[in-house]
Amino acid sequence: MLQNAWLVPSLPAAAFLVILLFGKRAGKSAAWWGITAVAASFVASCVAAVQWVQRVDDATGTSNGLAAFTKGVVTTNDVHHVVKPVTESVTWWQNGAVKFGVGTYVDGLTVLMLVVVTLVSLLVQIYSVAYMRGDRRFTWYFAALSLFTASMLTLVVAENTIQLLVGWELVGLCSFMLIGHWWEEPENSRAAIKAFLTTRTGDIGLMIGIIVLFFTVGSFGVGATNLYATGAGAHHDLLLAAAVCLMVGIIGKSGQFPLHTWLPDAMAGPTPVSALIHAATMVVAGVFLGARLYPVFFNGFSIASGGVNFMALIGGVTIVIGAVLAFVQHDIKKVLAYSTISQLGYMVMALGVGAWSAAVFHLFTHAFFKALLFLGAGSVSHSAGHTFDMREMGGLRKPMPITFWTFLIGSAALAGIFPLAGFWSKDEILVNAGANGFDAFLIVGLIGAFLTAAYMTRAVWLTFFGEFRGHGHPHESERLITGPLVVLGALSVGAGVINAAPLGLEKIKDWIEPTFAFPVVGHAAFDYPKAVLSVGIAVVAIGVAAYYWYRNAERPLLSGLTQRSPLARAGYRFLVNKYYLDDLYEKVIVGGIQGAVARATYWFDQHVIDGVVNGLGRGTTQLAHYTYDIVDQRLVDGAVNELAHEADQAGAELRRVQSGRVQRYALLLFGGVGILSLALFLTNTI
Amino acid sequence: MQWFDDSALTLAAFIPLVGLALVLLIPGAKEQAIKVTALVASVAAALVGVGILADFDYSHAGRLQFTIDKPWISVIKARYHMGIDGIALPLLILSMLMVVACVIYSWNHFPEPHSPKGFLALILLLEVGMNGTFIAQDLILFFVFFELVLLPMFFMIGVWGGPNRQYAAIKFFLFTLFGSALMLVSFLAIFFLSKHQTFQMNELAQLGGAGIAHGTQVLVFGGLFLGFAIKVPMFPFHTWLPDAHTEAPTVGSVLLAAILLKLGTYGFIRIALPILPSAARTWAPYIGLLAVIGIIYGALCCLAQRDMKRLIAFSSVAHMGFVMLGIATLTSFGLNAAVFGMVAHGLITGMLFFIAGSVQERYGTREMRRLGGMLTQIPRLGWILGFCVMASLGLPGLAGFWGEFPAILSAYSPARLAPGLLNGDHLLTFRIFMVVAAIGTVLAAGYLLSMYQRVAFGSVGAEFESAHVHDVHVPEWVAWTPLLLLITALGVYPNLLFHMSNGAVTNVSRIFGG
Amino acid sequence: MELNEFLILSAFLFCTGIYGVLARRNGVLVLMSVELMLNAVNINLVAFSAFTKNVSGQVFALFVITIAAAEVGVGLAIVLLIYRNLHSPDLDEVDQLKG
Amino acid sequence: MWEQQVAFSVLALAIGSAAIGVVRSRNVVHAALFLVVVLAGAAAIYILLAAEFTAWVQVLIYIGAVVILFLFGIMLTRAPMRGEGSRLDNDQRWAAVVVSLFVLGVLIALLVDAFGGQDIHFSHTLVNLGRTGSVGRDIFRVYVVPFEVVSMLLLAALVGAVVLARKD
Repeated sequence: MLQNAWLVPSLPAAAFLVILLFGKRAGKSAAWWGITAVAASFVASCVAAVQWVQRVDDATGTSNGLAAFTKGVVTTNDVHHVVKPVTESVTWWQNGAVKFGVGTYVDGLTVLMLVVVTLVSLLVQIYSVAYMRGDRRFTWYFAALSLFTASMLTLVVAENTIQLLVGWELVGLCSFMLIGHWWEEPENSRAAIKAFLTTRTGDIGLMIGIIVLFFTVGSFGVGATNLYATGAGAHHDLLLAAAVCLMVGIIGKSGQFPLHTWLPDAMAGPTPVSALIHAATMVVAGVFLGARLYPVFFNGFSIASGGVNFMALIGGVTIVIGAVLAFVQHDIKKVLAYSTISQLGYMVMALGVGAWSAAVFHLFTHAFFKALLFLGAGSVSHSAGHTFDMREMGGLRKPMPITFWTFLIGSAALAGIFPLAGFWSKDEILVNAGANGFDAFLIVGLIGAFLTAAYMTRAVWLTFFGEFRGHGHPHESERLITGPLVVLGALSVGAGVINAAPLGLEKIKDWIEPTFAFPVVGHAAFDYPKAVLSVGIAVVAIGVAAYYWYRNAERPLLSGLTQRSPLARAGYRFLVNKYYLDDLYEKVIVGGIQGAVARATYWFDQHVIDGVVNGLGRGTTQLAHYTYDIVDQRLVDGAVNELAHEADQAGAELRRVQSGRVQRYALLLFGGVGILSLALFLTNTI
Repeated sequence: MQWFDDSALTLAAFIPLVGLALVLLIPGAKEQAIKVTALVASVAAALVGVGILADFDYSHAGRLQFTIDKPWISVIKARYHMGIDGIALPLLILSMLMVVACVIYSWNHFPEPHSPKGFLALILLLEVGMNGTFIAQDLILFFVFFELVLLPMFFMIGVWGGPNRQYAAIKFFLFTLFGSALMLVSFLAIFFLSKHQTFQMNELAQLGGAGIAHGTQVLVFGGLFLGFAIKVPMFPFHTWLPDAHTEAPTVGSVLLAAILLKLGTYGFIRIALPILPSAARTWAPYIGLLAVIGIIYGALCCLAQRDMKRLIAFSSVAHMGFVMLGIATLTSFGLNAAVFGMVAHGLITGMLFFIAGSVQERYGTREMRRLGGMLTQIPRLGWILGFCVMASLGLPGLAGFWGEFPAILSAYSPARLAPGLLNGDHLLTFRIFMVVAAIGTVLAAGYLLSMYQRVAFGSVGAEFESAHVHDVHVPEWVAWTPLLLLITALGVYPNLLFHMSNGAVTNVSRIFGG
Repeated sequence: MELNEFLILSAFLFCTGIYGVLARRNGVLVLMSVELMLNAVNINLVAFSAFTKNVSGQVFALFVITIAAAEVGVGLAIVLLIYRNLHSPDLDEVDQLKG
Repeated sequence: MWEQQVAFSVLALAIGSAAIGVVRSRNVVHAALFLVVVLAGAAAIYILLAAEFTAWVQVLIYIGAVVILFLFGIMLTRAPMRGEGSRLDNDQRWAAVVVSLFVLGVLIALLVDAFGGQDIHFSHTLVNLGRTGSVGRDIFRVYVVPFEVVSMLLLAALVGAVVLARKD
């Protein structure tokens, strides 16, 4: 399977085509074609994962494969074994003597992502069968989901950066189609376009980064690039330039500050799509890029030397900025969206501080609990009158127990409560940040942990506790919806075990972390005080938040505080307006370009450039008229015509002399006599 | 198959002429017979194209194949010299394909004042000129075909065009004629200055401007530049384009965008660069500058448009900017990108013009403010438009990407150029161009998506709510399907085209050490 | 005395007469101006008669005077006729010869 | 000879002024009177030039007959007696000024060129020449045919004037 990894993206792609072409006729069963395809992909991915694990174990000489999992023994080898990724490629295009391939590059990271993406996609598609039932474009929706999955899988298995770019852009296209799924409403299509354009702005960076890397390395290949970046002769400045450019791409795609604004708007799409975008596809593509080409960043940003770097800084800022905004949202999906921004910040920060395995681990666990939370929110909305406004929810704990409990698990996992999945991954990020000498980011991470726990408490409280404030009769959702919730809930509980250091399990490090063309990164040992500290912070945050909203149950939200203090009111407004970044982008930049600049350019075009053209044309015409009228008609042709014409004219002129008045004749007579005399006089004298 | 090798290109160029003669012989009242004749002629030409495609030796794509070389006008040493290589082949095929598509598309709806006889005759005449230009290997022959194209397009715009057609037609005609006049002067200059006094492109390319002083070369190149740049069109010679497109009938717009614009860029690659290489080195930074200005400028003008067709016309300015940027780098990356970009732009923009024409035909307007909700009312056309929009904005996986990305890529590292712009630091210059061009891709996404949003998304306006609007009908399907398939195929597997163009392109780029 | 003194006086008188003939509207005044011119001619004739010591000049002057009388007679008769027909002695009114 | 010179100057001034009076006067009768001055002055010039008989004929015929005829003409045409200025002049006045001054200039130039510096010599022969006898001899010997023609002309003019001026 490692050699045939191309099958994994191909199956959903085929499903896309089949559904697109024949879906209309098949009706509802079209959904199951997509599900079948992605399920097959999932199975293939699992096979690939097992094969990869065996390959690693074979190389390191550890005992056979999965058996190691049960032993619970740390198998550390002092000898550094290199497990080469499995690459396959065929010619895709060529230039000069060089041929460029398209193919697959399978290593630990790839198989991890394959499993996560196919699994989440599978669950989301199953969930969607119920959630999207009766939708106007049911089959189209499943076709798009299949394409979305296929694109993300293409990106994941990409053998070279161009292929990665292709997958990257296709993911953007699919998110565009799915966010704008209900395009009849202008807000939805606007959100879709915003998402597309924002990520595409980031793609300028990605594109240029790829180009810089190509000319630095001499190849688009992922392996070649990483090998070059880890090598001794690497050109640091060019790597830095490439890393900065790629980082711009990550910022755009992974919703990092300051290009995160499209992500909350993307909630306009159907909820399962949000789950897919936030958990497994689209936004994690950025983090995946960071992990895939990690040596470029590691070397370019000099991560090994500690201090502050661009990547960690962006991640750190995004953690706090996203988390703070989550507090002022009424829409439960937007709370989760900002939460995603914040969590992606963790991942990017982890990469920035040298904690590669922690970042990938967090990506892994986050995929499950974030998908769970989104699907849970969808389930809530499905039964609570099709709204996502938390002001119209409340007290849903009793009518929807499964949703409530799974949502609670997801929230706790997100908040980093021991022993759920989120705890392990977040803790590892924090520990490694501290150990690698990034103490400032450790503190940022702890602040983020506090905020995360608090806003999730708020969301859970407003949704499930207190009195029901909405309309209708809430009820538990059907099996197709709760089934995926339960599966994801279980994963949110248990997925952390894969890299639970105290248990002696560091499988991410052992199996996933590349050994081929990878920088030497440290791995901090599990740190009990820090773990206790972070869990403690989260618990305190939950307590504080729960107390606050319990007290203010009859006065929801922060209205009390904002009414008392103008400073708080200003801050609140600042937050509600999302730091005014949207205004900057939409009104100033986009509005400016689309309005003033574009119109000015067009005016320039029509009046100046076209004016010159028309002026030249008109001038030539004038010249032609002049030539024709004066030169040709008057002078050349006129020589003939004009003689006759002049005679005629002269007659007409002379006729005027014939006034019939004697004195006029006399005047002419005497004048003529004078002139003749003068003439005679002059001819005689001179 | 020796006879085919010898006569294929003559057939390719002149089968449409035979078709034209037949069409003219049939009385105008027998419309069906005229249509069938025209279709048969264009398909026959296309079949010759398929034969060439099958018989072409791809492993020697850089060599001229199917050559015919006979004396023609011996007094001025002009020869009937034709041949085809990896650069010309895709364009020739594109031209044949588009003509067939246009004939089929027009099947049941000829623009006013109807008259299928005249219209199809002009299309066939246009095909003679277009095919001939791509295969001519003699400068005079090239010039004859290059100019032959003007006439039918002039009448097509002037007779079957929109309300302001006469202005547009005359502007188009004069503008391009002005350029070709200078081009002809340059051809003559090349003839008299070159050692052997010849019009044969391959001989001239072998000489590579030897014996012509650099200053003279630069001047002669200037003439060629004007002739070709107007045709492309490059900023600031583009103003005829929006008017011509806006007024031209659908099929005219399609052929104009898909093929006629390519004559200019093809001229650069085929004639200007190999024959006058040292002047090309001097000119390249300025061409690059105009190209990136065109990219941004065209995009901004697009954002200000209300008329869908005019928007697409301006988008051509931007897209051809990418092609010209690729050419200006003088590298194999850039030239490959340019060839790919030409074909991709021909397919995609041709499709967009087809769709704009269909929208106009259905709704009677192209004003984007009045349109909307096309996806609800005529979903198939809406989706096809969406597909083409995505292809046009350079989405990877579709053809447009492979014209844009390598062009941007090539700007990172252009060939060795003569000093000029920015104190001669052309490396920095072109890297700035690269970033600007990359920004251009975002603007492209911006204007295309906002067009799509206005036209396809949302709900149908009250004006057309109750109108009975037909979705894509049969002639449209038949005409469009090959184009759509090609857009996808080239996007998924670009080597289809790169393996044709690469060999020929390296011949050119080798001159510049790339 | 210089001959030219007389001749120039005569010329002046003649030109004054010309002015009168050209500028006067009244027919009687035009005839008066003609008389001025005739007198200028007479002065000329007499001056040359004295200059050349020849009496012919004076004879011609006498003829001129005679003819002038006849001219005035006929001229005034014409003016009278014009006045009678057009109720005005003004010569501008007489433009029947206009082409 | 200064007496003659003074006399000429005075006469020339008088004739010139009166001539201008004739053509510029706003009253027709005044114009006729100015004409009398001119004619008298001319007669005086003839005297100065020793053309005695001519001078008297001038006085008799011109002042005596022609001016009277004019006055009759003025009366009969009811020409304006009092200043009615512009009515007496037509619209080509300025052109007339130009033409007359131009002709004057040309004439003076001609005269100065042709006769500049030539003098009239006064003597007894000149006086004898102007006597009635010598003039009469010349008329009836040398110019008898013209004389008869002029008499015929006068007769014709007389008849013509009567025919023209007749009322019916």
